[in-house]
Amino acid sequence: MTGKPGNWSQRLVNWARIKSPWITIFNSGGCNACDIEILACLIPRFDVERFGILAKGSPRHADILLVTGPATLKQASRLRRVWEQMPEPKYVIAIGACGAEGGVFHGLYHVMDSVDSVIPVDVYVAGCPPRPDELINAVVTCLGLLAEDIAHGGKEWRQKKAPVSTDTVNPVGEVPV
Amino acid sequence: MSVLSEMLVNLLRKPFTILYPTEKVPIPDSFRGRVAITDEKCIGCSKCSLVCPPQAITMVANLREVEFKGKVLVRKKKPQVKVFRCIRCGLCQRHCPTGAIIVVPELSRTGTDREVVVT
Amino acid sequence: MIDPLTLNFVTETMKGFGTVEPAGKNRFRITTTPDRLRDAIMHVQAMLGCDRLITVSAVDNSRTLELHYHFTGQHRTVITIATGLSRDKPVLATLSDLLLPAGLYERQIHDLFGISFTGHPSLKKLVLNEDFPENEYPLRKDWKPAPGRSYGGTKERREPL
Amino acid sequence: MDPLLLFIYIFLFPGFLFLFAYALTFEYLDRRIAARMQHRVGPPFFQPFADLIKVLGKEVIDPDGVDRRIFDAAPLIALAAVMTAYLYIPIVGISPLAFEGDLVLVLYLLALPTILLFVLGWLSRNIFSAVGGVRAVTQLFIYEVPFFLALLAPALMAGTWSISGIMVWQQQHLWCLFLQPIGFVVALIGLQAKLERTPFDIPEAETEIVAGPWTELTGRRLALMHLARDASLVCGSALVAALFLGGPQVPWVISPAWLGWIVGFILFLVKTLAVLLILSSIKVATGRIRIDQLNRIGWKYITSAAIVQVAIVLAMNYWWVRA
Amino acid sequence: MTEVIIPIGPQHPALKEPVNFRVVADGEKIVRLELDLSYNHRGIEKAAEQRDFIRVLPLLERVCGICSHSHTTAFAKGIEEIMQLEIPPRAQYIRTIIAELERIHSHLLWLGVAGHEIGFNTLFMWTWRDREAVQDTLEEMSGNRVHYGMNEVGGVRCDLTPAQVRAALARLPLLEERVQKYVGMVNEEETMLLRFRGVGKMTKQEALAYGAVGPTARASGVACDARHEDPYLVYAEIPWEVVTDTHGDVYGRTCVRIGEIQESTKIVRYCLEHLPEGNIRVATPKTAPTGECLSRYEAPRGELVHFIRTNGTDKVERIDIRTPTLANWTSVAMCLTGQNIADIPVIVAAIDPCLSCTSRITVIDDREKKKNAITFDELRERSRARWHAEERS
Ligand code: SF4
Ligand code: SF4
Ligand code: SF4
Ligand code: SF4
Ligand code: SF4
Ligand code: SF4
Ligand code: SF4
Ligand code: SF4
Repeated sequence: MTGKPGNWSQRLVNWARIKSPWITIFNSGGCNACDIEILACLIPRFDVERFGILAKGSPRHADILLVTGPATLKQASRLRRVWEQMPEPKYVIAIGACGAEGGVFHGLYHVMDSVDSVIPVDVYVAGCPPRPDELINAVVTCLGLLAEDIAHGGKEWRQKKAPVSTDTVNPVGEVPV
Repeated sequence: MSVLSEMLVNLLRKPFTILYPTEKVPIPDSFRGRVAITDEKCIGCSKCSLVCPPQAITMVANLREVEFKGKVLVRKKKPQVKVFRCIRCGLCQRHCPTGAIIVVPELSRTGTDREVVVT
Repeated sequence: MIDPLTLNFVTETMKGFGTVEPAGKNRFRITTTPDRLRDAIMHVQAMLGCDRLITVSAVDNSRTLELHYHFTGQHRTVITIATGLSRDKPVLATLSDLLLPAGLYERQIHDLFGISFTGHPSLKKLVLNEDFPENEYPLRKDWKPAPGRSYGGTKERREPL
Repeated sequence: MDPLLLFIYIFLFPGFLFLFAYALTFEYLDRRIAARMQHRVGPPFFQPFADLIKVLGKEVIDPDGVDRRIFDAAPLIALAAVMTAYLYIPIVGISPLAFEGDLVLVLYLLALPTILLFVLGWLSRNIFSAVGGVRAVTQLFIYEVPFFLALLAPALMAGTWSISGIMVWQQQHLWCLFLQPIGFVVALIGLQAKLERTPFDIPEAETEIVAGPWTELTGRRLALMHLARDASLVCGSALVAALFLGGPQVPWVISPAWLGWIVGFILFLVKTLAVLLILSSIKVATGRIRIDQLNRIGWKYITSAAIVQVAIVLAMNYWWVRA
Repeated sequence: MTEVIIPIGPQHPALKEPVNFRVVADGEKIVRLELDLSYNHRGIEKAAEQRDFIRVLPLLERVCGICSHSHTTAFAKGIEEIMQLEIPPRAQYIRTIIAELERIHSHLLWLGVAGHEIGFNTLFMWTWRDREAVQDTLEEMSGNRVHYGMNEVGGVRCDLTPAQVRAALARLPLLEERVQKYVGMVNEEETMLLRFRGVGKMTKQEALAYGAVGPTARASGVACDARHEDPYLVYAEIPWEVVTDTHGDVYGRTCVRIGEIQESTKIVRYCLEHLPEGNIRVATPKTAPTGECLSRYEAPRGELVHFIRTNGTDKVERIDIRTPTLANWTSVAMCLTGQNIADIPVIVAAIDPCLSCTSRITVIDDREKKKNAITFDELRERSRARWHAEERS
């Protein structure tokens, strides 16, 4: 249901979308530190409810999926399924070094090395773990992206602009020594 | 009762929240954040890339003369750090002989392109 | 609080089960054979008052697969019972009925080292993902992931758009 | 009442439009108060509105093998039921639709959303939803009895089944809050349970069954259901305010009539907000109890408290009111 | 009502980490449960055999995001024992300070999560708010809120400046006052008592037989604490006590943890005040001699064991990590049978599971000696199929 900002109702929906990002958290095999830092965003010190961010248990209700961890072989299929359960429009933020490139687990035999090899990722956050303020920055970046996508009539324009890599080879094998 | 009193006290107190984007969260000087490289100091010894646990540092070709302990050396390589792979462990800083690569107390970035590097 | 055990006492008690040697601070290792393992453990529990199993560790020393059962008790001394299994056909009777927590450690060792524990109630894949290839035991010394080979999990890989 | 006024009453003020606005304000205040009590800032004022609009605009996903028509209809029916109930509750003076016995109708309509939630949960073919749905009806049976009894007490005392009638009676005598403090507490607890808020959020316990019957709701269904929930919060507090706090009735005579209406309306706002404050505090101060504990507590304490209250009222009727 | 199977996890709001239980429930009562915990296996033990002592520490730190210091200390301590190194007292004190701060933060975190599990979000908000003070201290001292990176073989990486010591000392009174408040809340708040008392009971004998460790065991009256049984760092020379409780239920575990927060606060204060002067590390050889070591460490959740074998190179030959959560799972499975569905999160949370290190077990119901088929669980789809089948029958 992404549409061009034409009539007032569409504009209203777009405005609401930016003002009310609900998140759901998925740990794809990380060390929990990132998850704890995400939870730390909800607490009084940072209180992301100020931005309308609510953590939801059901992926059906969420707009943004926060993925932590390097996607272990076992979690990869679950991650994919959770992502599929989310209603459009949906965005994915890969948290930490793990989410981006496997971090310290890069090349281990039981990880996929990046969330991106399982589901399309929109925003990356550096750090291991990122501080809560960096996570807030990430969500803000994601919202900026959302606004930009809306302006271009949907998420597809970005994918057209930068085609994703099409490698299907399992990264396992390059175990760093 | 302690719950109720705490609730009422909180209701009247100023919230604990740091209004993040407008107010900055204090970052201690010891915070290990972004990796920064001072190109003039680096002698291209590759030590940092050897100790880096996630292998975030690759040595890329870069010819340059550098001064080290009063001598002028010609280095062939310089380090390049993948921002999103770095785990901010600070080992590169700990093992660099010249202090060319350090982790500075600043936040790293968020972005859509994971191939970003620092050189 | 009971005093720590002494080498003499342990050697005396465990006579007939294998060699006893000190292995670090306040820790003794008893090396025994697989067939005497069960008796040795019951003996340690009964005679040395070791009522807690700390963990079961497996080590591949390239010749044999070693199993180490670490116990402790009120006396605070750690007693390790070690045994070696052949790498070609590592089989051992399960101890999960005797030591309740061992059931989990055994499944984990089965996955990573390929030691089969006969009589275990459900020796199924545990650590590795479901479609990890059979007969590949990652923690064996000679195991290396083959480049380009699939170790499961790939069927859910992101489809190219 | 002439048709135009009636139209305005039903659809604009204090009808549906006001109901929606007030429901969203209520949710905002609820979240804000909770946030402040937890020592944080809380959401901005437009948050419930933005949430509503956003959810309305999201994709609607049909769980496999469910009857889409029921799934679409149930939230609508729930919302309609609450909206209808709302029309009978006095907001500014006496509702023009009031009739003898409207209290029973309102109570029935307010119970409808829970039953529909159960139906949704049961039909979702999702285990979490089903368990949540079953929990919702179980809970319904537990709290509905004391809640009815507690609201019955003012009716008995006033000798009428009409909400407006009870209000007028309080005007002449004394607020039921003072006459029946036990009933008031039971009514608040029942309301909290009806709205499935902590400590009675058992049917949607996030950590146990994800979101209960809500798990599979997406898009406009979720939005409508949510709106129905917020509207019942308004209706419930308005009902309690009318039955126990004298509703929008102004204790002294004000002329002209329109000024009296405005004052009454302000009184209504103040009273419902007071009820909301109490409900929010309960929410913040407690954890969730278990369904078996609710069962025990509900029957043992809450129901008996309600029965005691009714007995007291009957006795009072005999000795005091009739005398 | 027929038996229903409720899949919990791998992605479930109660547990941030992946774990998969399938709870077989009859109405609201749990008949038996099937656990499948191995979603986080990454292969750290193998990788640790391939990295040298410098690079392996950040890896081990990331076994777990809560007790990151525990893993590195356990490892460094083990290697130092094999190398026969004596690390300077100042380094020992600094390690202890970080370890105890970590325990405080972990227990506060746990208290909040336990509150959250029973829907008492306010407690979650408050404890986590106060936990920030500990996190700030840790961040100031080490440079990261979670993965402190404090340890290296032979000592610690950064020294404490007097200003840091002062700042840390200044934060302690507030913390003590807050913890005192929580003691009150836990004992007064009715809904919490309702949910914690008598839930997940475990006797002393059961705790021993099922190999429970840490606060889980201590709440059942088993005074096991690696800091006491096998004193390391400075625990032999400073005053402190093992906290135990006899309730044996979730309430008891809460009391033990709160007691430990208070105890740890005292230890931190003592160490900060008695911080000796001197070096913070010693020169270490690059390689370790052939040897082996069983390094025991009392992590916040219980005894953590690293079994380390070296072979004369700069890498370990084998490291076997036995984490407290792994040791506690057997007892959880035991506790859960016969309880309410609503109690699952509380009981499971009561052992404070951090699954990233542990994710590898399927617990079978030992009590009934029943073999539970643990099949590949296609989360929702599967459960839905089950549901259909049951409905039809
Ligand atoms: S249930 Fe609520 S508090 Fe718990 S993790 Fe989910 S969103 Fe956070
Ligand atoms: S990025 Fe770092 S902190 Fe986050 S899950 Fe991965 S290892 Fe843990
Ligand atoms: S901080 Fe650590 S991970 Fe980052 S570049 Fe330096 S050594 Fe590598
Ligand atoms: S940054 Fe330092 S360690 Fe790295 S190559 Fe340059 S001089 Fe060597
Ligand atoms: S289960 Fe955890 S600790 Fe064990 S090998 Fe796997 S990742 Fe490492
Ligand atoms: S137990 Fe869990 S939280 Fe703790 S380090 Fe291991 S994975 Fe992380
Ligand atoms: S049991 Fe928990 S605290 Fe201990 S090492 Fe594992 S994750 Fe860390
Ligand atoms: S105890 Fe473990 S599962 Fe629970 S919140 Fe902490 S890290 Fe997550």
